[in-house]
Amino acid sequence: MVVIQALVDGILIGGVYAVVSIGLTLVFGVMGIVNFAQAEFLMLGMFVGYLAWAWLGLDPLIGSVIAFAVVFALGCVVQHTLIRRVLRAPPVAQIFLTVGLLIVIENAALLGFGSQFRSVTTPYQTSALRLGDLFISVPYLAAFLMSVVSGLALWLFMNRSWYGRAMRATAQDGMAASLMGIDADRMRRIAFGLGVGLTAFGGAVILPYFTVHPTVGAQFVVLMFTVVVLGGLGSVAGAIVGGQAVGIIQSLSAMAFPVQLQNLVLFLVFITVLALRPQGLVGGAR
Amino acid sequence: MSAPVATSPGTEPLLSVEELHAGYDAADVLHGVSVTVGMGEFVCVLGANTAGKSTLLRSVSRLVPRSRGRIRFAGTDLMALPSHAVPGLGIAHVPEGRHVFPDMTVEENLRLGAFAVRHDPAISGRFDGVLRLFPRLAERRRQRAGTLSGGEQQMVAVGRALMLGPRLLILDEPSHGLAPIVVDELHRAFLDIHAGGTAILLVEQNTALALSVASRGYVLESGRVVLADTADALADNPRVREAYLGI
Amino acid sequence: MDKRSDHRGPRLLRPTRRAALQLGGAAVAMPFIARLAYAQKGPVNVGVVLPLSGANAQFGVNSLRGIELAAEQINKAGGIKALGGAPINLVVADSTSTPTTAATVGQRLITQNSVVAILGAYASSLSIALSEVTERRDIPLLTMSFSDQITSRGFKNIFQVVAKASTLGRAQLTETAEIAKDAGQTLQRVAIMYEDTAYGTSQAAGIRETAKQTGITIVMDEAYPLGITDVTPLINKLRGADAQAVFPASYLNDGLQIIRSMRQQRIGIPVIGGAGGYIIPDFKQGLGEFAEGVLSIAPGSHDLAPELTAEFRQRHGYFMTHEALEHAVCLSVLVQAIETSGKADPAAIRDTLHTTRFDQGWAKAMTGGAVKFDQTGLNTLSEPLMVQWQGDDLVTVGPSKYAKKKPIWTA
Amino acid sequence: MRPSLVLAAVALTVAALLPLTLDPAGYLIRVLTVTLLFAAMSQAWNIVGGLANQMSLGHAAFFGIGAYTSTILLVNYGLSPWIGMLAGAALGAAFAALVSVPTMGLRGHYFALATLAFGEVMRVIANSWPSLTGGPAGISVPFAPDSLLMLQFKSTLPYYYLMLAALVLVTAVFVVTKAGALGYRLRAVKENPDAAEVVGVDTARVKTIAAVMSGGIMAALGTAYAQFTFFFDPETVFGLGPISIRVALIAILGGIGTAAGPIVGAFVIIPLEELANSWLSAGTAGLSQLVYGILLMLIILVQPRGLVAPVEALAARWRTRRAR
Amino acid sequence: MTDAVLAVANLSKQFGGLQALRDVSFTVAAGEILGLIGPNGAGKTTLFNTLVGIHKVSAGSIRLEGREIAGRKPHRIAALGLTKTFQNVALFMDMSVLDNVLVGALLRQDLRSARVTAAACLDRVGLGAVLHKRAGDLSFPERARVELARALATGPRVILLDEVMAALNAVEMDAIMGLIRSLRADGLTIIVVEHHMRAIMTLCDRIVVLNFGQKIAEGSPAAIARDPQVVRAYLGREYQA
Repeated sequence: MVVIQALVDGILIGGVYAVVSIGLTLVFGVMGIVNFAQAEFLMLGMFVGYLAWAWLGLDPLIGSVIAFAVVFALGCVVQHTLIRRVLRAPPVAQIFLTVGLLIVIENAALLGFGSQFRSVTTPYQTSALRLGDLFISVPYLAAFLMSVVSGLALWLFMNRSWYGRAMRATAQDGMAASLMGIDADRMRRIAFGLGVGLTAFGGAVILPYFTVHPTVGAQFVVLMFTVVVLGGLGSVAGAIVGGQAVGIIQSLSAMAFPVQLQNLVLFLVFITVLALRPQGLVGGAR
Repeated sequence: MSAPVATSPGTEPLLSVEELHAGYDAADVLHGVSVTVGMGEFVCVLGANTAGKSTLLRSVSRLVPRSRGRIRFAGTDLMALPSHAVPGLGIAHVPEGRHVFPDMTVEENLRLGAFAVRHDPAISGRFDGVLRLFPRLAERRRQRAGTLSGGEQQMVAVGRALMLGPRLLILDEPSHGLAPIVVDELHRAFLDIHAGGTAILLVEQNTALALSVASRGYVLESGRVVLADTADALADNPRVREAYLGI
Repeated sequence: MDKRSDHRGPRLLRPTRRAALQLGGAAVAMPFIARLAYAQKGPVNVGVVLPLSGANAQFGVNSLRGIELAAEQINKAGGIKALGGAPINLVVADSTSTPTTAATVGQRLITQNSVVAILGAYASSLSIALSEVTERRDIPLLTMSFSDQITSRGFKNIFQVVAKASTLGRAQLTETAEIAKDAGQTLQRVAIMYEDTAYGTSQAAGIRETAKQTGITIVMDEAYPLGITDVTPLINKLRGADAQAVFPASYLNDGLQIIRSMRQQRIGIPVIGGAGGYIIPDFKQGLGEFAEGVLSIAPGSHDLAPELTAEFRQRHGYFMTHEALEHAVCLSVLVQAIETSGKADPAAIRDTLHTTRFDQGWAKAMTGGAVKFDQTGLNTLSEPLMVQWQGDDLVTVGPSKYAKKKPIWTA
Repeated sequence: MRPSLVLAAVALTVAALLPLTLDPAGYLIRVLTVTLLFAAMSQAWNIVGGLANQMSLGHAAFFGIGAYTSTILLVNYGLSPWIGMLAGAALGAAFAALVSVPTMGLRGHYFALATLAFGEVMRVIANSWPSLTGGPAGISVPFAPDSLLMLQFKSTLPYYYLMLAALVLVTAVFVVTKAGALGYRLRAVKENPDAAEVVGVDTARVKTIAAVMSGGIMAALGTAYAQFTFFFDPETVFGLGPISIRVALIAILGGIGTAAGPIVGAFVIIPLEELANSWLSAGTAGLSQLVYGILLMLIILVQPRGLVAPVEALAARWRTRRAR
Repeated sequence: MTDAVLAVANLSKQFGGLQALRDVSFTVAAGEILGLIGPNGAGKTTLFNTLVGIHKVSAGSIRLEGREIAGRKPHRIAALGLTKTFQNVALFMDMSVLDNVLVGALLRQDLRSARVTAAACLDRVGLGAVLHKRAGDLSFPERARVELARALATGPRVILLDEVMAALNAVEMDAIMGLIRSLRADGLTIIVVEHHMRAIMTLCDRIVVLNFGQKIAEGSPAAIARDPQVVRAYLGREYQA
């Protein structure tokens, strides 16, 4: 019973980890850039979701759509003005541009929103479904369902729409893509916007149980990298598997080890996967 | 050697490249190359590995970072366009090394070829046509392109280009590294395509093969056109026979 | 929900906007003015080192607000009388959230701004790193950090205005046992969960030790990483632990998650927080009605001196948090020490701090109504308080001599 | 005499004489001392990051090992930090060799992420092992009177010279390594590992040697740091932001793979942080960091190959011209 | 062949499901120039990479002067005297020409004497004048020569040349062929992969033909040119003329 409870919790939270991490892997897949500032867009998404709740009275699950839209637009601008300029630079320059971006966004948020912790109150955030001895947290379930929906939407977009296919084509072979008449710059803009937008969406979705403040991104950054590495850098399907893996590892490892060591367990898995299967658990499939 | 630019649209060649200088880093690869392809013509470009053949093709597709000179296609100045605007004019380019999208299925690869004309209702008909031209691709429709053999990948690359319904098909080393039997199949297909009215600009390492399918050819050496003639005349040219046919 | 958004959201944003407007003038000019002023032999420079950016920024900002309030009051009342009405001039530096920076900016305040003393730096690790500098430069450091290490190293220039963490931890357990007993329950089995920071671990150590002495069984004792993203594993463990009460030591985010997850799993046992995130206004804001009845230990409380703290509430729209209060106390005590010694000299201030009992100004807001440091620099009069969320407010419910209301025990 | 040597001699003379004009326990000298320390740390990173082109984001692991080893030996056994420094360096080097095993085959982003994870592992361990490390509450170097043997001084001046000596030493190691056979092999591995192997370079071995040198030196500097600040906690010495990313950033902004790069980088970044902090932090929370971040991005966009790159290019042109 | 310097027996190499080499066997005698031809994708470069240890051997044996080298790392194999040049010219682009070759010379020498050896090797390939140029700034024909010099600097017994003539015109090609012959005269054993038939035919003592990872023929240039299987698989119908 305890194991099942842990498993259920792990799967639910894993869905959320997946959706906040998909953006990171998408950006890497399309552009080969590891975006260290990705978690800052999560924070921005949380703030947008929070303000939509505070000013407009919108539930964060609805506000998440606004969060997506706002951060998507911001992402397009960031891609166009900053990231685009380092696409051909050495990886070190790419990494450190995003580190600079991280510092800027975090502190701009501190200036703009203040340092307070903010959280929303929703009617369902302290309720749970009960199935016998099993508790299913409603905010977790809601976040999970929203993650599944957004994951499906992304899958449909990537596989069923011209733009999605064009984006995948750009990721797999930018030169060939432009020979198909695909504007690679534009695809990269959309990919970056989509990547950070989805992360922002994930941020808003967890608002019913999580608190937002300008440095909240730091809580997620290493986690996101773990998810993405487990799934394979650049693999969207991998991020989903990786998210589930991280959620379940965290949840189950707490039964055998002190909770304090849950990150240690994750990092060891992370290093092992990198050393033995750098392409990630899902392998070559993108 | 460059053909005078025709003023009347009826006589203007489909593609005309004049005095093209192009290159990547510091040094130019092409030093004033002029090449034309007439409406429905089959032209090949010969030369050694680094003579600049690919650079010429890539200049037409606007993939070369630095270039000056004139490139016109059916009345449009290509020099002013970004690379992604070129296919929309009806130029399909099959790059050297095939460059299929490895993680997409054969069908997805083919359909992407029509991206530039994605609202064209003729696409589905063209798709069937490609499968008829390369029946092997029909069998492997749902297979990931990266898992195909070299020859099949080349068929995907060519088929993908055909999905555009191009007026000019640019082929860069299509038989490179393929088994002879596959090469034969491909070249039969090229002749079919040409017979359908599509102009072809072919770069081919296999000189003999190229001259056997094309009607006219250019020989490039160190970024300059050193010979331009009909295919038959080139095949008889002692210089070509010595340097490129090894006879 | 609408009422809440009108009330809370915009108002919380207001101070920040105002601060942003000041940026052009005050921020850039401040060090310059400070130096200029010193040259005129007028104001007394007091250094303030706080985490104004990074993870602890909120607490740094609150602390600064407390200090600014106290400084304004002192200057408005005619400055330091012993120095002919010299005003207090605060020289503020951001320690970020890293100890090295805290030490470096401390050094800067001492040598560039000739501060007579430094206040700060909120987090224990920052204060300890800062104290390594102040000790070697013989500059008094007044702090409200409650780590035991602050005053256990034999330093002469450090002053801790609040009770130590181990004392807080002990009181957290004994006071709770007291409250339970009054409600007719004997506390026998408790659970501890704490973030693995200096604050969380030392607090937990205090509880653990006291439990051993008083024969209370700890049925769950779990540290968790700072910045935990999912507390359900903790709550699952708690569910199986059969505890009568749970003692979490955490900042806000984990605290909210813990309470929410407990409510989801219908675990109704009393929660006794270990200060941190449990005694700030955002706790109530985040939990709404579910905050009701949550107890916490606190090193100080605004309701002990409503006449002093009311102005803070008026100005910022929320009650004066304990870190704001205690930092105001630090400044107030410092000024009283200058008044007593009659000169703005670090050594004289230090000696006065060690030997005098301060019972004026903000010192009245502390337990015992005064501050008295021993030779290690610890305020011997400070006692931990038990506070509880009742209605919209955080009220002192123990020990009984300080209690403003009766505690509610909901077991 | 080569112009770079003249420049180095002048810089060293200035560095040696400069403190005589400063308050020996003041702020400026402290900033300079921290700058020298970070220049030395970055130079140590440069052996792996610059010569072997392995973008480590986990160098805090070695730094922290050095800081903890000497301090634990000092606190528990009263051992001189000099001995602790040697022990720490040995442990750091051993850990570097250990880390090399699983990360050897990784390149680019993958290597960066794997090393990042190693740094975090060390932080978690230090945090969860309070009986050894003092845990999250941190660890203090016991207060002692001025003593060279115990490497403890009230004034900042001796630390300034300590860090200066460290920087000179590490830079010398870097220069000698780069100019020696190992340097050629490392550069070959960096440019094309397969080609290097085929012409006889044992790529695994040279990479491990570089990692061990770098890790050992980094650990020794950790001890110097511990003795300088007297207090640290796991986040301070094992931190991703404060150490790992910072040392890499300094080298990269200065110019990766060059001896001058880390020094130039440190003398830009650390004072920049200080200036931003002292001018802006009193006003609005976050402003100083915001300005700092914007400046970082600007430098990277304008000069992605580092600040010394244009100078290097000039020097290279000059050399070629002379060679003709 | 008893005086075989290099003996390859039943060599196979698999990448995942792909059989890149299947049961390839041949020997090379001391001082011989062996040609290796076949269509692209036939496995020539894979064979080279497997011989020098870049790729792990899946099955079979490789003996260099009687010593088994299969399974050893490339730098060990280089130390035993077998090295290669790279098809697409894998120079250390950011290093000077001299330093490129120096790295090879360091295999058996200290820095000081390696520098002398490197300069001598560069002289030998006719690049004595551009020692201090950045390798990346060289022309393609020059780069191929640096590759050769770098390989020579390791002091090899056997050297594998992967399309060193790919980018050359007829004059340059003759020069390189002269160079290769002079190396053989110095006692080096050489295997060349080359597309250019004229070069292969005139330069090589013997030729091995690969197709689809398998050896389909072996023999003198004249015999190979007549071999029907080779003509069908590789040379194409035009060569029948």
